[in-house]
Amino acid sequence: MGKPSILSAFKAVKFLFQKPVTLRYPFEQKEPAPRYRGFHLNDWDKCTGCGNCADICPNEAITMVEAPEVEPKPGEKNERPQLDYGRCCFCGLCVDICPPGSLRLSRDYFHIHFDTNTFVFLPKDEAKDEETFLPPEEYSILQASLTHRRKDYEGFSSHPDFTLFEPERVPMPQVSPEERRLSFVEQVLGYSREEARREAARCLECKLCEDACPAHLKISDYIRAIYEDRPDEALRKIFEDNPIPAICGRICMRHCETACSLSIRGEPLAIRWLKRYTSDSIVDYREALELQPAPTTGKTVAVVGAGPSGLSVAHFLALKGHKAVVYDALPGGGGMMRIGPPAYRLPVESIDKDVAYTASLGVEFRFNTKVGTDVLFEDLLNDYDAVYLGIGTTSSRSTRVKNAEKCHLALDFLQRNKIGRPVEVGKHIIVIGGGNVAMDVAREALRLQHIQRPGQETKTMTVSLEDWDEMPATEDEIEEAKEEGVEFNPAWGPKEVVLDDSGEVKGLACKKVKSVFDEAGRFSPSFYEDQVMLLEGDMIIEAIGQGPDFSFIPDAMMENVEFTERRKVKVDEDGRTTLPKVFAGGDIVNVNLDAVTAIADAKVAAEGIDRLLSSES
Amino acid sequence: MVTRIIHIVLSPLIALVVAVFLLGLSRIVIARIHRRYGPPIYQPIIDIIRLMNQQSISHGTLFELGVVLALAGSIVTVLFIPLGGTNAPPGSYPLAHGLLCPLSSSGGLLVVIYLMLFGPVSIALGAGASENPNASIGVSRKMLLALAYEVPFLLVILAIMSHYGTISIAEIVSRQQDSAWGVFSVPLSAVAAFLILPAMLGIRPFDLVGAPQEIASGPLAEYGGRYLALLTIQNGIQVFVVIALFVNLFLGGGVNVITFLLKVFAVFLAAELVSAVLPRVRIENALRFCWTWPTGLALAQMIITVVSR
Amino acid sequence: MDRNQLAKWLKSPVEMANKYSLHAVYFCTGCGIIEIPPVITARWDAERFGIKAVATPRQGNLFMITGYVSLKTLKAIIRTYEQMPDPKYTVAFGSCPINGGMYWDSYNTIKHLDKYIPIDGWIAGCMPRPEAVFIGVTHLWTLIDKGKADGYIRYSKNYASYRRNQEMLFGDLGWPPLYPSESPAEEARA
Amino acid sequence: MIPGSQPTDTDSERELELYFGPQHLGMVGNFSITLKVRGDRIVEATANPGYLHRGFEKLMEYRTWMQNFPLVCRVNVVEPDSMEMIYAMGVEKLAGLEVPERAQYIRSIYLELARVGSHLFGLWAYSNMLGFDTPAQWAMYHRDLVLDLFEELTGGRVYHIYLWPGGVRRDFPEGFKDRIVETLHSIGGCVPDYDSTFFNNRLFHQRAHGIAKISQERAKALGATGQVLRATGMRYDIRKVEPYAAYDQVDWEVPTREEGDAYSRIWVIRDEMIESVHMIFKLLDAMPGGEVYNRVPNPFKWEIPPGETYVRCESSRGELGLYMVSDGGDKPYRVHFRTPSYPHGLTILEELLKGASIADVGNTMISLYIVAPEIDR
Amino acid sequence: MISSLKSSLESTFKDVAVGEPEAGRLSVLAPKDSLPVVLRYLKENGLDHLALLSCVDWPERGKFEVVYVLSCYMPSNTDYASEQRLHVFVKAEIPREHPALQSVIDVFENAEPYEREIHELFGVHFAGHPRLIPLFLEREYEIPPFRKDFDTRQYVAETFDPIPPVDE
Repeated sequence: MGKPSILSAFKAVKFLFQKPVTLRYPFEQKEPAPRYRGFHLNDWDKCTGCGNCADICPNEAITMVEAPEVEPKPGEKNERPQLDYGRCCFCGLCVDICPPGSLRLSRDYFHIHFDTNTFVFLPKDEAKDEETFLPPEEYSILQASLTHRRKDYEGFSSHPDFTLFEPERVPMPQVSPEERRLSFVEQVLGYSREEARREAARCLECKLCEDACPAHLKISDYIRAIYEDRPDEALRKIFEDNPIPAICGRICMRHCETACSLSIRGEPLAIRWLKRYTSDSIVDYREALELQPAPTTGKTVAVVGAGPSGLSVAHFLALKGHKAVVYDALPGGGGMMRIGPPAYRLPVESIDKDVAYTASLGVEFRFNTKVGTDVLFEDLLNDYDAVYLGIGTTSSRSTRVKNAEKCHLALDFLQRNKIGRPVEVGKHIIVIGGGNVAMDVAREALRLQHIQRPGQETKTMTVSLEDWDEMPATEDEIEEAKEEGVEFNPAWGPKEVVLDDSGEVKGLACKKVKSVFDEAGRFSPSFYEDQVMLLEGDMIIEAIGQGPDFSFIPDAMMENVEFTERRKVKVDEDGRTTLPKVFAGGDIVNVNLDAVTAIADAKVAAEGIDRLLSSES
Repeated sequence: MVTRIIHIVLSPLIALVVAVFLLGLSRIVIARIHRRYGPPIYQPIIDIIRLMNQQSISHGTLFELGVVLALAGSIVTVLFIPLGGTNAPPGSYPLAHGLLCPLSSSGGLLVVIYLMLFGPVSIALGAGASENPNASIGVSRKMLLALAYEVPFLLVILAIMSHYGTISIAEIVSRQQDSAWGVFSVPLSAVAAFLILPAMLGIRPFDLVGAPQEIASGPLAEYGGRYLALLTIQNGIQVFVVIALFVNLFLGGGVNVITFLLKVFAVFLAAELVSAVLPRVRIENALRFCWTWPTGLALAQMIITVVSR
Repeated sequence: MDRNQLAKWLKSPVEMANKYSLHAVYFCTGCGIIEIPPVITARWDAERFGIKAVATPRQGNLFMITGYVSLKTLKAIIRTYEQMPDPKYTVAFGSCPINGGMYWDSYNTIKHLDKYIPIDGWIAGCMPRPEAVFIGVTHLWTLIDKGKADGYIRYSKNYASYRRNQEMLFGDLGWPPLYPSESPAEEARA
Repeated sequence: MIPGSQPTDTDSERELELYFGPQHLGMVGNFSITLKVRGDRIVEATANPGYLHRGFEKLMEYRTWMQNFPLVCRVNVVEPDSMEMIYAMGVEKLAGLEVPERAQYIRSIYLELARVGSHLFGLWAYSNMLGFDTPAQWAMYHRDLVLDLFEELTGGRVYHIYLWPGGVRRDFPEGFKDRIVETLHSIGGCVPDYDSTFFNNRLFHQRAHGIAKISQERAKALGATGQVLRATGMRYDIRKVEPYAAYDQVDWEVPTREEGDAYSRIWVIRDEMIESVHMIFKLLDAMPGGEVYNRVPNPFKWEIPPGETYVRCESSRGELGLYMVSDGGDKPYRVHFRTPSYPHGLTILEELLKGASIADVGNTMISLYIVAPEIDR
Repeated sequence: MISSLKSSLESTFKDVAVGEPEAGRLSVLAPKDSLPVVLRYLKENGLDHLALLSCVDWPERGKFEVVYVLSCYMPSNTDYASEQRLHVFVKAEIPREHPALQSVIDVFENAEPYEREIHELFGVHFAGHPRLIPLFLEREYEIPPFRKDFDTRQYVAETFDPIPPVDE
């Protein structure tokens, strides 16, 4: 503290002769900082309409409005955020929560108007050149306003390290590749309670998954229940739409996870594993669910096939009080699930858990009963009030190349390994196909090689028409197969099965694929006939797809069954086929060919059957 | 006679133009010390045009009368103050002309002293009618401040009158032009007068009458529209009158209007610089200050003058 | 900026003077006040355009409402607005006066300021930057040019309606109506 | 002026009731004081807050833990940053969150920058109050330079919304350290100008010396903190008493004065500003690398276990506290801010104004460094 | 200091419950009548800074919980001691119906505005307070606005939304 003086103050007079520090706005301008939080920008191509921005907004400044020009599709709603600058506080929480990172704040910051209605604004990135960027006259000298925004004038935008959502999922404990190729133990160990809650906590509840799920499960509800540590409540939510959680929790094709908004810039929420956690953590479904079937109506329905769609339709019908009788040729429930997915993915015990619960509701199962041979389809039609066909695709397709009859068929191979005596495998196995079944086959074959031929030099390869980027198998499957040691030969097509002198399989001659699909997108492979290679192997398994087997339906009736263009059974909105009182669902109806779509079909058909039956009475 | 009429018209006109110019200049000078550009110099004109056209809310006849009286008083004061020129015979100064002071012969300093009090009293009258508590506080401050600077001011005037032995400003000016300026002949008075100059001008550090931050511009609190425009003009003329008086008494007036006005600007600038670097004082400090240093100096000068005579 | 165009001055001196002599009554209603000192001080220097702050509403013609308005403040705002002489312009800052902003669910702040007094310009932002304030002023200039800055005319014309809204909120306001009910607007309504 | 005057005929001498504020150039913030005046002396002063009451603590009960983060800074517009700090501290304590070390340093630097900005604003307010525009204008200009730094770091000029639970919202941009140093040097270069024109100005000394004097005992009894207390000689500073962020990592001093009047308070503010700048330089040198944010749980599912806490930090005006109760839900159950201006602006102001001159109302109020929105919340 | 304070509190007052929910913090639950005495005792024992006086509404329990947050100013001016980090929460529970409490202004003078605020926002009456007049609010509310059963969103919808826009 110096001595107060009156003269020292006059030092300030020096500023009279200095240049002022004033920024002569608007003649001189200062750019806002690169991080400036101004008005919003939204890249409509990236935006999924998930609505997280509207949920996080502390001021309810964001409303989701319908955007008619956007086509809704799985993982994208036709809604876009609309901002009210009479509410917005420019905090940028919406930017930090935005899963696709489409919402950003620009460095434009002024909008002045005498009309409050102009402060409501639908941000959309528009590439505008400087000429059209200039504002209308009433904005006088300066450049921007709400209607005229520069896309390249981005300010505060999302940063992966500072997102409000957690982009990484809780890792699922798994058996290591070295260990798992030695046995058929279940590869995935399942979440513990803590892990499941942690994973469930990642969910943003935007419900994109629910729209994407064919069966429209109430995913965010059951995930919230898991988060709140109420697995029984979660199970109840699941059972509203899906009666086979133990099966689905393991092998579902996860349309939801593809749609998950977290998947855009991170890993999707492990919805399937959480479902699996729910079903595994409940010992007794009956106690947890407390579902009471409606009083019996006396109506009976025959269900052909105990696969996912058959089980589901029986479940839903039982709840409505109808008596369902399920016929299946296999010794147990699950249908294709029982034989298809290898035991390391879907153990038989899990299937039986779901089936047992369905049976406990009063559904009668007649296993080892093949319709068409053990019981006639016509009899079913006569004996029951309605018939549901959930027969699935049970016959493997063959490549029909030369000597193809020497090959094994995928389904037989899988079925024997799972519920019969395992196949004896060769040293060098070639699997034809690039789908999930091919992966299952290859990985099973690999395991069998390790089990049956320990210490020997063995090899499993796949050959697929499709190249890496078009391979129909899921990435996880491919990745896991690679980890276990399966070799891939993508973009090669089988030419012929080469036999040695003794007529044993010697290898597969392949030709290079030019393209898989024709210009119209139809499956029509073409090859470079001159590029050929020979894969050596002593065992070839064909896994190129399956087809339905309608042989049990009498030909006369078969004539009345209508099919769609894609060779699927045609059903109406009630799931009813063109045959009277015959309903259908599952792989013979839909093109997704997976369990959850089958469940969705079953739910529709159950409603249809119920409507039919109640209208009769 | 014609010259006299021209002078009567011309001299308030000059005062008006210069006053408005001074107001503009003051804003620019202050702005520069603030390290900014400030408004254009003609900004006060814009303000006055705007205010003239604004709705004016009156609080009674007295309220309006105060404005008119204050303005009239200021304009009349101008008539008594020489605005440059000389009474010396033509030829002794180049460019010189007759003294520009319409009423130079009557009253002189004594009238000016009275008339200078007229403004504050009129405003006090008008502001009192507005019944705004801030205005009444402002008025009481204004009276106290007038009291504060009147004491040294009167002493200064007395010293000068006794030094030059006249009450005619014109006489004093021409005496200075003949011999030394007042700053040299009555230096202590000049210092004292400069010290109370901000108080007389009503600028910082003695702007406590209209302190916007304390009493919401005090007496002017209820004045708006054209009353405020007139009061702005009055304030400008008052500023001009005070500085002109200072120039006349201590800086030898001006041999012509131009030199006179240049001196006015110089003094004004000096006063503005003081105003820019000092904070506002409290009224009791103002009283104490005015009654110590300036009063002491003025008293000393008077004693010296009287003794030396 | 057309301040230096003498022709315009000769053509419409009143509008021009209104434009370039905006004396602001700023009401520190809320956060927006924090950007007013920068605007009127050295960095941005609004005085370049003749904008300066005045101490009493009687002397001003620009009313800046700088942010959210609580009930207690609204009363003072209405009072201040009515004390200002015509022509007067109002500019509201930030989100809050437009639609409640941050305090959209607060029991003590009003949500739409234009229900109680007329507003000539709204400046978006929370808070508006000093630049935005300047642009708000240019907006006001444009409005004055076009004769659209007519908030004070609307206020007298629809006074009954404004007064009704004010009384809906406060019950008795505590001072008599600015425009007595026999005003032409009221007659036209009746 | 909004209200008129009402002469009360309690005494033979005329007693005026005078309203100071809310629309008043000398009033920083929307606040009003009702004064009973006899002559120039104040007989009784009643602080009349509430013009800025928004019911913050109620609103916070309706918003989730994350949604409250942009809300809290609005409590105090002059220095929103310590509001962010106190909220982050409260949430971190209740939820048991860890903050990376680099984030702690950034927090300290950020808060000290805010303190400099806030003190410059205080300087503006004080000298503007005295009608002393010159240093006021400079201070506001220099504050704007600090705001430019904030804009670059956080994207906002005034509301930075930067310091959130778990760390800070973004790391320093490239070259930001240099720009902090550069800006602070350019402001520091003007300290002699401020000293000669303002702090050591004889008239300012005359104006502020001995005004609004409070003894240490009274200050303690009335709950004073911050400069008000430090100007009476007590080195009470939460940054030392209960260090948070990175304040215990570097050496620094708590400036104090003995007199307890307005003049010593403004000097404490000045010294504090300089100390803060030095502290920023030290913190910048010592700042480690690494992460600046530990991700908090998903904001839609963030629940904090039941509990209550009182955390405090030193804002630029004194002890800023936060009492927060969680009932285990996703929203705070009860929040109560202890803002430094609350005792300063209500209890102490009323006491100090008694017997003062009208000319010193604004002087007293601003020397106590009162920020009205903080009182009203 | 904490343990000695705790034991001395327990021995001096029979009816208070003292807990230490976390390091450096004591929680004292006192019956509402002995509150001023407890506070005075604490003040005399070094806790001379009433940082905050708050109130929490617990409608399920039918109680208001009034909380006095105490800490220490510096006893000496030489160094910073760990005592200063001590916080004491003194709490009293009062029923939600006709809530009333003894004012503590004579112990801590700065409690005055806090008590006024709590009176206004929660409707708690403080006996002996010289001026329990409104502090913040312009209008009266049927339910004091900080009580849990006052729904501000509903209030806004009922109060502000019906006001029509001005018809032009």
